[in-house]
Amino acid sequence: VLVQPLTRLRRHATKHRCPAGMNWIESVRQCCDQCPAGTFLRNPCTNHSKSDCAPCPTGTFRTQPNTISECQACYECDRQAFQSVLSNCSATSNIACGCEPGHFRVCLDQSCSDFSCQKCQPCTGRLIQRPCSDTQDTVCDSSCKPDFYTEGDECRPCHKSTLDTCSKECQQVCG
Amino acid sequence: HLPILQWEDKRGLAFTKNNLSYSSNALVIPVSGDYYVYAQVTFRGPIESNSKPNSVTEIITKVTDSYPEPTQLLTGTKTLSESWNGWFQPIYLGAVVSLEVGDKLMVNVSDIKLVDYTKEHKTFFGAFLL
Amino acid sequence: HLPILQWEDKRGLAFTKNNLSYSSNALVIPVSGDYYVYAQVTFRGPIESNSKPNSVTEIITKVTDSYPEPTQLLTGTKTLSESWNGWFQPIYLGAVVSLEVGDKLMVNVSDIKLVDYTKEHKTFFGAFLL
Amino acid sequence: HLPILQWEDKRGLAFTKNNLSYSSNALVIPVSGDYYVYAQVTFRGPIESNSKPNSVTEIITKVTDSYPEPTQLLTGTKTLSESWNGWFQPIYLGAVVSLEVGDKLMVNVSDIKLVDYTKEHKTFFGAFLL
Repeated sequence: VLVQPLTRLRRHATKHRCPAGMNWIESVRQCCDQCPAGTFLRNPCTNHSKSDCAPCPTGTFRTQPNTISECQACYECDRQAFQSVLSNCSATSNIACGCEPGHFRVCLDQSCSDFSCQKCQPCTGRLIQRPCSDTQDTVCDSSCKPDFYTEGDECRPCHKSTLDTCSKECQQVCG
Repeated sequence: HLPILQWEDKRGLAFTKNNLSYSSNALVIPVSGDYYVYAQVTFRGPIESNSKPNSVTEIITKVTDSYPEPTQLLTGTKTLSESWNGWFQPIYLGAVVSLEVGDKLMVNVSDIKLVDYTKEHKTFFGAFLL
Repeated sequence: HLPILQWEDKRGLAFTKNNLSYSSNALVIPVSGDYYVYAQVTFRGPIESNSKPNSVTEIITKVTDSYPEPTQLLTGTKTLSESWNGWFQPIYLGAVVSLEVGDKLMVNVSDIKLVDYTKEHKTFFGAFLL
Repeated sequence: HLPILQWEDKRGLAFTKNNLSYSSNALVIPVSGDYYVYAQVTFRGPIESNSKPNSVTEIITKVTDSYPEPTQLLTGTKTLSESWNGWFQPIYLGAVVSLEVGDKLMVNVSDIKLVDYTKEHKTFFGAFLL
Protein backbone atom coordinates (compact mmCIF):
# COMPACT_ATOMS: atom_id res chain seq x y z
CA VAL A 1 0.00 0.00 0.00
CA LEU A 2 1.52 3.25 -1.04
CA VAL A 3 1.53 5.37 2.05
CA GLN A 4 1.34 8.98 1.12
CA PRO A 5 3.41 10.80 3.76
CA LEU A 6 1.15 13.34 5.36
CA THR A 7 2.81 16.63 4.56
CA ARG A 8 2.22 18.85 7.49
CA LEU A 9 0.42 21.90 6.19
CA ARG A 10 2.55 24.71 7.41
CA ARG A 11 0.45 27.85 7.66
CA HIS A 12 2.84 30.67 7.23
CA ALA A 13 2.39 34.11 5.93
CA THR A 14 2.84 33.82 2.19
CA LYS A 15 5.68 36.21 1.39
CA HIS A 16 4.41 38.61 -1.29
CA ARG A 17 6.98 39.14 -4.02
CA CYS A 18 7.05 42.70 -5.45
CA PRO A 19 9.22 44.04 -8.27
CA ALA A 20 12.34 46.02 -7.30
CA GLY A 21 11.47 49.48 -6.00
CA MET A 22 8.05 48.33 -4.82
CA ASN A 23 6.75 46.98 -1.46
CA TRP A 24 3.66 44.91 -0.60
CA ILE A 25 1.06 47.01 1.20
CA GLU A 26 -1.22 44.84 3.32
CA SER A 27 -4.01 47.44 3.65
CA VAL A 28 -4.55 47.59 -0.13
CA ARG A 29 -3.22 44.09 -0.78
CA GLN A 30 -1.01 45.15 -3.67
CA CYS A 31 2.55 46.20 -4.47
CA CYS A 32 3.15 49.95 -4.31
CA ASP A 33 6.13 51.98 -5.47
CA GLN A 34 8.48 53.03 -2.68
CA CYS A 35 8.70 56.64 -1.51
CA PRO A 36 12.16 58.14 -1.94
CA ALA A 37 14.49 58.80 1.00
CA GLY A 38 13.44 61.97 2.85
CA THR A 39 9.74 61.15 2.42
CA PHE A 40 7.19 58.71 3.88
CA LEU A 41 4.05 56.99 2.61
CA ARG A 42 1.08 59.26 3.32
CA ASN A 43 -1.37 57.16 1.28
CA PRO A 44 -0.81 53.83 -0.46
CA CYS A 45 -1.13 53.53 -4.23
CA THR A 46 -4.35 52.38 -5.90
CA ASN A 47 -5.02 50.79 -9.25
CA HIS A 48 -5.21 54.29 -10.66
CA SER A 49 -2.63 56.29 -8.70
CA LYS A 50 0.94 55.97 -7.51
CA SER A 51 1.97 56.03 -3.83
CA ASP A 52 1.26 59.39 -2.20
CA CYS A 53 4.59 60.33 -0.58
CA ALA A 54 5.00 63.33 1.71
CA PRO A 55 8.23 64.99 2.86
CA CYS A 56 9.49 64.13 6.34
CA PRO A 57 8.40 66.90 8.77
CA THR A 58 11.26 68.95 10.21
CA GLY A 59 12.99 67.11 12.98
CA THR A 60 12.47 63.75 11.27
CA PHE A 61 14.22 61.83 8.48
CA ARG A 62 14.30 58.70 6.33
CA THR A 63 17.64 57.63 4.87
CA GLN A 64 16.16 54.93 2.58
CA PRO A 65 13.36 54.45 0.05
CA ASN A 66 10.35 53.16 1.97
CA THR A 67 6.64 52.55 2.32
CA ILE A 68 6.51 53.37 6.02
CA SER A 69 3.86 55.65 7.49
CA GLU A 70 6.08 57.94 9.54
CA CYS A 71 9.61 59.32 9.55
CA GLN A 72 12.12 58.64 12.30
CA ALA A 73 12.67 61.40 14.88
CA CYS A 74 16.15 62.97 14.66
CA TYR A 75 18.48 62.32 17.55
CA GLU A 76 19.91 65.34 19.38
CA CYS A 77 23.47 65.99 20.43
CA ASP A 78 24.01 66.07 24.16
CA ARG A 79 25.19 69.66 24.55
CA GLN A 80 25.05 69.36 28.38
CA ALA A 81 27.55 66.50 28.20
CA PHE A 82 30.08 68.32 25.93
CA GLN A 83 28.83 66.83 22.65
CA SER A 84 28.97 68.91 19.48
CA VAL A 85 27.06 68.72 16.21
CA LEU A 86 29.17 67.32 13.35
CA SER A 87 26.31 67.49 10.84
CA ASN A 88 22.74 68.57 11.29
CA CYS A 89 19.73 66.32 10.82
CA SER A 90 18.27 66.58 7.31
CA ALA A 91 15.27 64.90 5.67
CA THR A 92 17.59 62.11 4.50
CA SER A 93 20.12 61.79 7.34
CA ASN A 94 20.16 61.74 11.10
CA ILE A 95 22.20 64.24 13.11
CA ALA A 96 25.85 63.30 13.71
CA CYS A 97 27.45 64.18 17.03
CA GLY A 98 31.07 64.40 18.18
CA CYS A 99 32.85 65.90 21.17
CA GLU A 100 33.61 69.55 21.83
CA PRO A 101 37.24 70.63 21.50
CA GLY A 102 39.23 69.52 24.53
CA HIS A 103 37.07 66.37 24.94
CA PHE A 104 37.24 62.86 23.54
CA ARG A 105 34.70 60.05 23.07
CA VAL A 106 34.26 57.25 25.65
CA CYS A 107 32.09 54.65 23.86
CA LEU A 108 29.47 52.78 25.84
CA ASP A 109 29.56 49.72 23.59
CA GLN A 110 31.14 48.54 20.35
CA SER A 111 28.55 50.32 18.20
CA CYS A 112 29.47 53.58 19.97
CA SER A 113 26.02 54.95 19.19
CA ASP A 114 26.05 56.08 22.84
CA PHE A 115 29.15 57.79 24.10
CA SER A 116 30.12 60.37 26.71
CA CYS A 117 32.67 63.14 26.09
CA GLN A 118 35.48 63.22 28.61
CA LYS A 119 37.97 66.04 29.20
CA CYS A 120 41.35 65.48 27.53
CA GLN A 121 44.21 65.17 30.00
CA PRO A 122 46.35 68.33 29.97
CA CYS A 123 49.94 66.79 30.08
CA THR A 124 51.10 69.61 32.42
CA GLY A 125 54.88 69.68 32.40
CA ARG A 126 55.15 66.91 29.86
CA LEU A 127 55.62 66.76 26.12
CA ILE A 128 52.58 65.58 24.15
CA GLN A 129 53.24 62.30 22.36
CA ARG A 130 49.87 62.31 20.57
CA PRO A 131 47.39 65.17 20.79
CA CYS A 132 43.81 64.61 21.96
CA SER A 133 41.38 63.77 19.15
CA ASP A 134 37.62 63.23 18.89
CA THR A 135 38.13 59.55 19.55
CA GLN A 136 41.23 59.33 21.77
CA ASP A 137 42.67 61.05 24.84
CA THR A 138 45.99 62.89 24.73
CA VAL A 139 49.02 60.64 25.13
CA CYS A 140 51.60 62.40 27.32
CA ASP A 141 55.33 61.75 27.34
CA SER A 142 56.39 59.64 30.32
CA SER A 143 59.24 61.99 31.28
CA CYS A 144 58.93 65.63 32.31
CA LYS A 145 59.73 68.59 30.10
CA PRO A 146 63.00 70.50 30.69
CA ASP A 147 62.74 72.88 33.76
CA PHE A 148 60.21 70.47 35.33
CA TYR A 149 60.91 67.78 37.93
CA THR A 150 58.94 64.67 38.89
CA GLU A 151 57.07 64.58 42.17
CA GLY A 152 54.99 61.43 42.54
CA ASP A 153 53.41 60.98 39.12
CA GLU A 154 53.25 64.74 38.48
CA CYS A 155 55.66 67.13 36.76
CA ARG A 156 56.27 70.37 38.72
CA PRO A 157 58.04 73.52 37.44
CA CYS A 158 61.58 73.69 38.81
CA HIS A 159 61.29 77.18 40.33
CA LYS A 160 58.98 75.68 42.85
CA SER A 161 61.72 73.29 44.06
CA THR A 162 63.95 74.28 46.97
CA LEU A 163 67.70 73.73 47.17
CA ASP A 164 67.43 70.62 49.31
CA THR A 165 64.80 69.05 47.07
CA CYS A 166 66.51 70.23 43.92
CA SER A 167 66.47 67.15 41.81
CA LYS A 168 68.93 66.29 39.15
CA GLU A 169 66.50 67.56 36.44
CA CYS A 170 66.49 71.05 37.87
CA GLN A 171 70.19 71.61 38.58
CA GLN A 172 70.61 74.56 36.15
CA VAL A 173 67.52 76.30 37.55
CA CYS A 174 68.28 76.03 41.25
CA GLY A 175 72.12 75.53 41.17
CA HIS B 1 7.81 71.02 42.96
CA LEU B 2 10.33 69.13 40.86
CA PRO B 3 10.76 70.22 37.23
CA ILE B 4 8.27 68.82 34.70
CA LEU B 5 9.45 67.16 31.49
CA GLN B 6 8.22 68.26 28.07
CA TRP B 7 7.36 65.62 25.48
CA GLU B 8 7.11 65.22 21.66
CA ASP B 9 3.62 63.85 20.89
CA LYS B 10 3.52 63.61 17.08
CA ARG B 11 6.83 62.98 15.39
CA GLY B 12 8.75 59.70 15.15
CA LEU B 13 7.42 56.92 17.43
CA ALA B 14 5.25 59.38 19.39
CA PHE B 15 1.45 59.42 18.91
CA THR B 16 -1.76 60.11 20.78
CA LYS B 17 -5.16 58.65 19.90
CA ASN B 18 -8.65 57.84 21.26
CA ASN B 19 -8.84 61.42 22.58
CA LEU B 20 -5.96 60.94 24.98
CA SER B 21 -4.33 64.30 24.24
CA TYR B 22 -1.13 66.02 25.21
CA SER B 23 -1.05 69.70 26.18
CA SER B 24 1.23 71.86 28.36
CA ASN B 25 3.47 69.00 29.35
CA ALA B 26 0.64 66.69 30.40
CA LEU B 27 -1.40 63.78 29.09
CA VAL B 28 -5.06 64.73 29.51
CA ILE B 29 -7.45 61.93 30.44
CA PRO B 30 -10.50 61.87 28.11
CA VAL B 31 -12.67 59.32 29.97
CA SER B 32 -12.70 58.12 33.58
CA GLY B 33 -11.36 54.64 34.18
CA ASP B 34 -8.35 52.55 35.09
CA TYR B 35 -5.24 53.27 33.08
CA TYR B 36 -1.87 51.56 32.92
CA VAL B 37 0.48 54.54 33.11
CA TYR B 38 4.22 54.17 32.43
CA ALA B 39 7.34 56.24 31.83
CA GLN B 40 11.05 55.66 31.46
CA VAL B 41 13.62 58.41 31.96
CA THR B 42 17.26 57.76 31.12
CA PHE B 43 19.49 59.93 33.28
CA ARG B 44 23.12 60.54 32.34
CA GLY B 45 26.15 62.50 33.44
CA PRO B 46 28.50 64.15 34.07
CA ILE B 47 27.29 67.48 32.77
CA GLU B 48 28.96 70.88 32.82
CA SER B 49 27.85 71.89 36.29
CA ASN B 50 30.56 70.72 38.67
CA SER B 51 28.08 69.44 41.24
CA LYS B 52 28.11 65.63 41.31
CA PRO B 53 24.52 64.35 41.85
CA ASN B 54 24.29 61.49 44.31
CA SER B 55 20.81 60.39 43.23
CA VAL B 56 18.19 60.73 40.48
CA THR B 57 14.41 60.65 40.85
CA GLU B 58 11.50 60.24 38.45
CA ILE B 59 7.89 60.79 39.55
CA ILE B 60 4.66 60.33 37.58
CA THR B 61 2.26 62.92 38.99
CA LYS B 62 -1.48 63.53 38.67
CA VAL B 63 -3.06 66.98 38.72
CA THR B 64 -6.82 67.04 39.11
CA ASP B 65 -9.40 69.81 39.31
CA SER B 66 -10.87 68.18 42.40
CA TYR B 67 -7.75 68.76 44.53
CA PRO B 68 -5.34 71.73 44.60
CA GLU B 69 -2.17 69.68 45.12
CA PRO B 70 -0.52 67.29 42.66
CA THR B 71 -0.64 63.61 43.66
CA GLN B 72 2.49 61.50 43.29
CA LEU B 73 1.37 58.27 41.60
CA LEU B 74 4.65 56.42 40.94
CA THR B 75 8.18 57.21 42.06
CA GLY B 76 11.56 55.73 41.15
CA THR B 77 14.57 57.02 43.03
CA LYS B 78 18.12 55.65 42.69
CA THR B 79 21.38 56.67 44.28
CA LEU B 80 24.42 56.94 42.02
CA SER B 81 27.73 55.35 42.83
CA GLU B 82 29.59 56.05 39.59
CA SER B 83 28.88 59.72 39.12
CA TRP B 84 32.46 60.86 38.53
CA ASN B 85 32.93 59.70 34.93
CA GLY B 86 30.38 58.99 32.19
CA TRP B 87 27.27 57.28 33.64
CA PHE B 88 23.80 56.24 32.39
CA GLN B 89 20.85 55.25 34.62
CA PRO B 90 17.39 54.36 33.26
CA ILE B 91 14.38 54.36 35.60
CA TYR B 92 11.17 52.63 34.42
CA LEU B 93 7.84 53.03 36.20
CA GLY B 94 4.44 51.53 35.37
CA ALA B 95 1.22 50.71 37.20
CA VAL B 96 -2.57 50.80 37.04
CA VAL B 97 -4.17 53.95 38.45
CA SER B 98 -7.79 55.11 38.60
CA LEU B 99 -8.23 58.41 36.80
CA GLU B 100 -11.08 60.84 36.19
CA VAL B 101 -11.90 62.64 32.96
CA GLY B 102 -9.80 65.82 32.82
CA ASP B 103 -7.04 64.55 35.07
CA LYS B 104 -3.54 65.48 33.88
CA LEU B 105 -0.51 63.19 34.06
CA MET B 106 3.02 64.59 34.14
CA VAL B 107 6.56 63.36 34.70
CA ASN B 108 8.76 65.22 37.19
CA VAL B 109 12.48 64.67 37.60
CA SER B 110 15.03 65.60 40.24
CA ASP B 111 17.25 67.50 37.78
CA ILE B 112 16.20 68.24 34.22
CA LYS B 113 19.83 68.76 33.13
CA LEU B 114 20.54 65.09 33.91
CA VAL B 115 17.85 63.77 31.53
CA ASP B 116 19.05 62.10 28.32
CA TYR B 117 16.68 63.68 25.79
CA THR B 118 18.84 62.82 22.75
CA LYS B 119 17.00 59.66 21.56
CA GLU B 120 13.23 59.01 21.64
CA HIS B 121 13.71 55.31 22.53
CA LYS B 122 15.59 56.08 25.76
CA THR B 123 13.12 58.41 27.49
CA PHE B 124 9.37 57.88 26.93
CA PHE B 125 5.98 58.25 28.62
CA GLY B 126 2.51 56.86 27.95
CA ALA B 127 -0.81 55.49 29.18
CA PHE B 128 -3.62 53.22 27.97
CA LEU B 129 -7.13 52.55 29.19
CA LEU B 130 -7.79 49.01 30.45
CA HIS C 1 11.27 30.77 51.14
CA LEU C 2 11.98 34.48 50.97
CA PRO C 3 9.78 36.75 53.11
CA ILE C 4 6.42 37.81 51.61
CA LEU C 5 5.39 41.46 51.49
CA GLN C 6 2.10 42.65 52.93
CA TRP C 7 0.09 45.21 50.97
CA GLU C 8 -2.57 47.91 51.53
CA ASP C 9 -5.50 47.14 49.19
CA LYS C 10 -8.06 49.86 50.00
CA ARG C 11 -6.63 53.15 51.18
CA GLY C 12 -4.93 55.86 49.13
CA LEU C 13 -4.10 54.81 45.56
CA ALA C 14 -4.75 51.15 46.34
CA PHE C 15 -7.89 49.41 45.03
CA THR C 16 -9.13 46.03 43.86
CA LYS C 17 -12.07 45.46 41.51
CA ASN C 18 -13.66 42.98 39.08
CA ASN C 19 -13.39 40.33 41.82
CA LEU C 20 -9.62 40.46 41.85
CA SER C 21 -9.29 40.31 45.66
CA TYR C 22 -6.47 40.56 48.15
CA SER C 23 -6.22 38.22 51.13
CA SER C 24 -3.35 36.94 53.32
CA ASN C 25 -0.70 38.83 51.40
CA ALA C 26 -1.83 37.63 47.98
CA LEU C 27 -3.86 38.78 44.99
CA VAL C 28 -6.41 36.06 44.30
CA ILE C 29 -7.24 35.39 40.63
CA PRO C 30 -11.04 35.38 40.05
CA VAL C 31 -11.12 34.07 36.46
CA SER C 32 -8.64 32.08 34.38
CA GLY C 33 -6.81 34.00 31.69
CA ASP C 34 -3.72 35.96 30.76
CA TYR C 35 -2.82 38.74 33.16
CA TYR C 36 -0.20 41.49 33.01
CA VAL C 37 1.32 41.26 36.48
CA TYR C 38 3.69 43.95 37.79
CA ALA C 39 5.36 45.11 40.98
CA GLN C 40 7.94 47.65 42.03
CA VAL C 41 9.85 47.45 45.29
CA THR C 42 12.08 50.32 46.36
CA PHE C 43 14.88 49.04 48.56
CA ARG C 44 16.91 51.39 50.75
CA GLY C 45 19.66 51.32 53.34
CA PRO C 46 21.64 51.31 55.44
CA ILE C 47 19.50 50.04 58.30
CA GLU C 48 20.59 49.49 61.91
CA SER C 49 21.76 45.92 61.39
CA ASN C 50 25.50 46.14 60.83
CA SER C 51 25.39 43.64 57.96
CA LYS C 52 25.90 45.39 54.63
CA PRO C 53 23.73 43.70 51.97
CA ASN C 54 25.54 43.20 48.68
CA SER C 55 22.36 42.61 46.68
CA VAL C 56 18.57 42.94 46.75
CA THR C 57 16.02 40.64 45.10
CA GLU C 58 12.32 40.93 44.28
CA ILE C 59 10.29 37.92 43.07
CA ILE C 60 6.64 37.74 41.96
CA THR C 61 5.48 34.25 42.90
CA LYS C 62 2.40 32.16 42.10
CA VAL C 63 0.84 29.67 44.49
CA THR C 64 -1.71 27.31 42.97
CA ASP C 65 -3.85 24.48 44.32
CA SER C 66 -2.71 22.29 41.44
CA TYR C 67 0.94 22.24 42.58
CA PRO C 68 2.39 22.08 46.11
CA GLU C 69 5.28 24.46 45.49
CA PRO C 70 5.27 28.19 44.65
CA THR C 71 6.29 29.11 41.09
CA GLN C 72 8.63 32.05 40.55
CA LEU C 73 7.08 34.11 37.75
CA LEU C 74 9.31 37.21 37.60
CA THR C 75 12.57 38.00 39.34
CA GLY C 76 14.68 41.16 39.61
CA THR C 77 18.00 40.90 41.38
CA LYS C 78 20.58 43.70 41.65
CA THR C 79 23.94 43.91 43.34
CA LEU C 80 24.67 47.01 45.37
CA SER C 81 27.87 48.97 44.95
CA GLU C 82 27.09 51.91 47.19
CA SER C 83 25.80 50.05 50.23
CA TRP C 84 27.97 51.80 52.81
CA ASN C 85 26.15 55.16 52.91
CA GLY C 86 22.54 56.04 52.17
CA TRP C 87 21.28 54.20 49.09
CA PHE C 88 18.03 53.63 47.17
CA GLN C 89 17.38 50.95 44.58
CA PRO C 90 14.01 50.46 42.84
CA ILE C 91 13.31 47.18 41.00
CA TYR C 92 10.35 47.08 38.57
CA LEU C 93 8.99 43.81 37.14
CA GLY C 94 6.10 43.24 34.74
CA ALA C 95 4.99 40.59 32.27
CA VAL C 96 2.06 38.57 30.93
CA VAL C 97 1.42 35.25 32.67
CA SER C 98 -1.31 32.64 32.25
CA LEU C 99 -3.22 32.13 35.51
CA GLU C 100 -6.03 29.87 36.68
CA VAL C 101 -8.98 30.87 38.83
CA GLY C 102 -7.90 30.65 42.49
CA ASP C 103 -4.22 31.17 41.82
CA LYS C 104 -2.52 33.48 44.32
CA LEU C 105 0.14 36.08 43.45
CA MET C 106 2.66 37.30 46.01
CA VAL C 107 5.80 39.39 46.14
CA ASN C 108 8.87 38.01 47.94
CA VAL C 109 11.96 40.00 48.79
CA SER C 110 15.47 39.12 49.85
CA ASP C 111 15.28 41.20 53.06
CA ILE C 112 12.06 42.78 54.30
CA LYS C 113 13.98 45.26 56.48
CA LEU C 114 15.45 46.84 53.33
CA VAL C 115 12.04 47.60 51.77
CA ASP C 116 11.01 51.26 51.63
CA TYR C 117 7.38 50.93 52.67
CA THR C 118 7.08 54.63 53.66
CA LYS C 119 5.35 55.91 50.48
CA GLU C 120 2.71 54.08 48.43
CA HIS C 121 4.10 55.47 45.16
CA LYS C 122 7.54 53.92 45.70
CA THR C 123 6.53 50.30 46.33
CA PHE C 124 3.46 48.87 44.55
CA PHE C 125 2.00 45.67 43.10
CA GLY C 126 -0.85 44.89 40.73
CA ALA C 127 -2.35 42.85 37.90
CA PHE C 128 -4.95 43.23 35.16
CA LEU C 129 -6.69 40.76 32.87
CA LEU C 130 -5.93 41.14 29.12
CA HIS D 1 24.17 45.68 14.81
CA LEU D 2 24.11 44.39 18.36
CA PRO D 3 23.56 40.65 18.90
CA ILE D 4 19.96 39.36 18.94
CA LEU D 5 18.65 37.18 21.77
CA GLN D 6 17.00 33.82 21.13
CA TRP D 7 13.88 32.89 23.16
CA GLU D 8 11.96 29.80 24.29
CA ASP D 9 8.34 30.18 23.13
CA LYS D 10 6.65 26.98 24.32
CA ARG D 11 8.08 25.41 27.44
CA GLY D 12 7.65 26.53 31.04
CA LEU D 13 6.05 29.95 31.45
CA ALA D 14 6.54 30.72 27.75
CA PHE D 15 3.55 30.73 25.38
CA THR D 16 2.28 32.43 22.22
CA LYS D 17 -1.38 32.76 21.24
CA ASN D 18 -3.85 34.75 19.10
CA ASN D 19 -1.55 34.24 16.11
CA LEU D 20 1.29 36.20 17.68
CA SER D 21 4.03 33.81 16.61
CA TYR D 22 7.72 33.46 17.28
CA SER D 23 10.16 32.62 14.50
CA SER D 24 13.89 33.25 13.89
CA ASN D 25 14.38 35.14 17.12
CA ALA D 26 11.45 37.50 16.55
CA LEU D 27 7.83 37.94 17.59
CA VAL D 28 5.81 38.30 14.38
CA ILE D 29 2.87 40.72 14.50
CA PRO D 30 -0.32 39.07 13.17
CA VAL D 31 -2.58 42.13 12.98
CA SER D 32 -1.85 45.87 12.78
CA GLY D 33 -2.52 47.82 15.96
CA ASP D 34 -1.07 49.25 19.15
CA TYR D 35 0.83 46.77 21.29
CA TYR D 36 2.33 47.01 24.75
CA VAL D 37 5.77 45.53 24.18
CA TYR D 38 8.06 44.66 27.10
CA ALA D 39 11.27 42.81 27.89
CA GLN D 40 13.55 42.30 30.85
CA VAL D 41 17.14 41.16 30.50
CA THR D 42 19.17 40.29 33.58
CA PHE D 43 22.84 40.88 32.94
CA ARG D 44 25.50 39.36 35.17
CA GLY D 45 29.27 39.11 35.46
CA PRO D 46 32.14 38.76 35.63
CA ILE D 47 32.58 36.19 32.87
CA GLU D 48 35.84 34.50 31.84
CA SER D 49 36.77 37.14 29.28
CA ASN D 50 39.18 39.49 31.02
CA SER D 51 37.52 42.63 29.62
CA LYS D 52 35.48 44.42 32.28
CA PRO D 53 32.31 45.85 30.67
CA ASN D 54 31.59 49.41 31.78
CA SER D 55 27.96 49.26 30.68
CA VAL D 56 25.12 47.00 29.52
CA THR D 57 22.45 47.83 26.95
CA GLU D 58 19.11 46.25 26.01
CA ILE D 59 17.19 47.39 22.91
CA ILE D 60 13.77 46.27 21.64
CA THR D 61 13.97 46.58 17.85
CA LYS D 62 11.41 46.45 15.03
CA VAL D 63 12.13 45.07 11.56
CA THR D 64 9.53 45.82 8.91
CA ASP D 65 9.18 45.04 5.21
CA SER D 66 8.40 48.71 4.58
CA TYR D 67 11.88 49.92 5.59
CA PRO D 68 15.29 48.31 5.02
CA GLU D 69 16.76 49.23 8.41
CA PRO D 70 15.72 48.09 11.92
CA THR D 71 14.05 50.70 14.12
CA GLN D 72 15.06 50.98 17.77
CA LEU D 73 11.80 51.16 19.76
CA LEU D 74 12.96 51.03 23.42
CA THR D 75 16.45 51.23 24.89
CA GLY D 76 17.80 50.71 28.40
CA THR D 77 21.45 51.42 28.93
CA LYS D 78 23.18 51.32 32.35
CA THR D 79 26.79 51.89 33.31
CA LEU D 80 28.29 49.44 35.78
CA SER D 81 30.20 50.57 38.84
CA GLU D 82 30.71 47.18 40.42
CA SER D 83 31.98 45.25 37.44
CA TRP D 84 35.05 43.78 39.15
CA ASN D 85 33.40 41.23 41.44
CA GLY D 86 30.12 39.34 41.03
CA TRP D 87 27.34 41.63 39.81
CA PHE D 88 23.72 41.44 38.59
CA GLN D 89 21.86 44.15 36.68
CA PRO D 90 18.26 43.76 35.45
CA ILE D 91 16.93 46.17 32.80
CA TYR D 92 13.15 46.31 32.22
CA LEU D 93 11.60 48.07 29.23
CA GLY D 94 7.95 48.44 28.27
CA ALA D 95 5.82 50.80 26.20
CA VAL D 96 3.01 51.07 23.66
CA VAL D 97 4.11 51.05 20.00
CA SER D 98 2.12 51.08 16.77
CA LEU D 99 2.89 48.01 14.66
CA GLU D 100 1.86 46.71 11.26
CA VAL D 101 0.98 43.14 10.35
CA GLY D 102 4.20 41.26 9.54
CA ASP D 103 6.42 43.51 11.64
CA LYS D 104 9.03 41.60 13.65
CA LEU D 105 10.12 42.46 17.21
CA MET D 106 13.52 41.47 18.55
CA VAL D 107 15.69 42.11 21.60
CA ASN D 108 19.32 43.16 21.07
CA VAL D 109 21.93 43.33 23.80
CA SER D 110 25.34 44.93 24.08
CA ASP D 111 27.06 41.60 24.95
CA ILE D 112 25.29 38.25 24.75
CA LYS D 113 27.86 36.63 27.07
CA LEU D 114 26.66 38.90 29.92
CA VAL D 115 23.01 37.76 29.69
CA ASP D 116 21.70 35.59 32.54
CA TYR D 117 19.71 33.01 30.57
CA THR D 118 19.69 30.45 33.42
CA LYS D 119 16.15 31.14 34.76
CA GLU D 120 13.08 32.00 32.67
CA HIS D 121 11.79 34.41 35.33
CA LYS D 122 14.91 36.61 35.16
CA THR D 123 15.02 37.31 31.42
CA PHE D 124 11.74 37.52 29.47
CA PHE D 125 10.12 39.22 26.47
CA GLY D 126 6.51 39.70 25.35
CA ALA D 127 3.79 41.81 23.74
CA PHE D 128 0.00 42.12 23.84
CA LEU D 129 -2.49 43.93 21.61
CA LEU D 130 -4.42 46.76 23.29
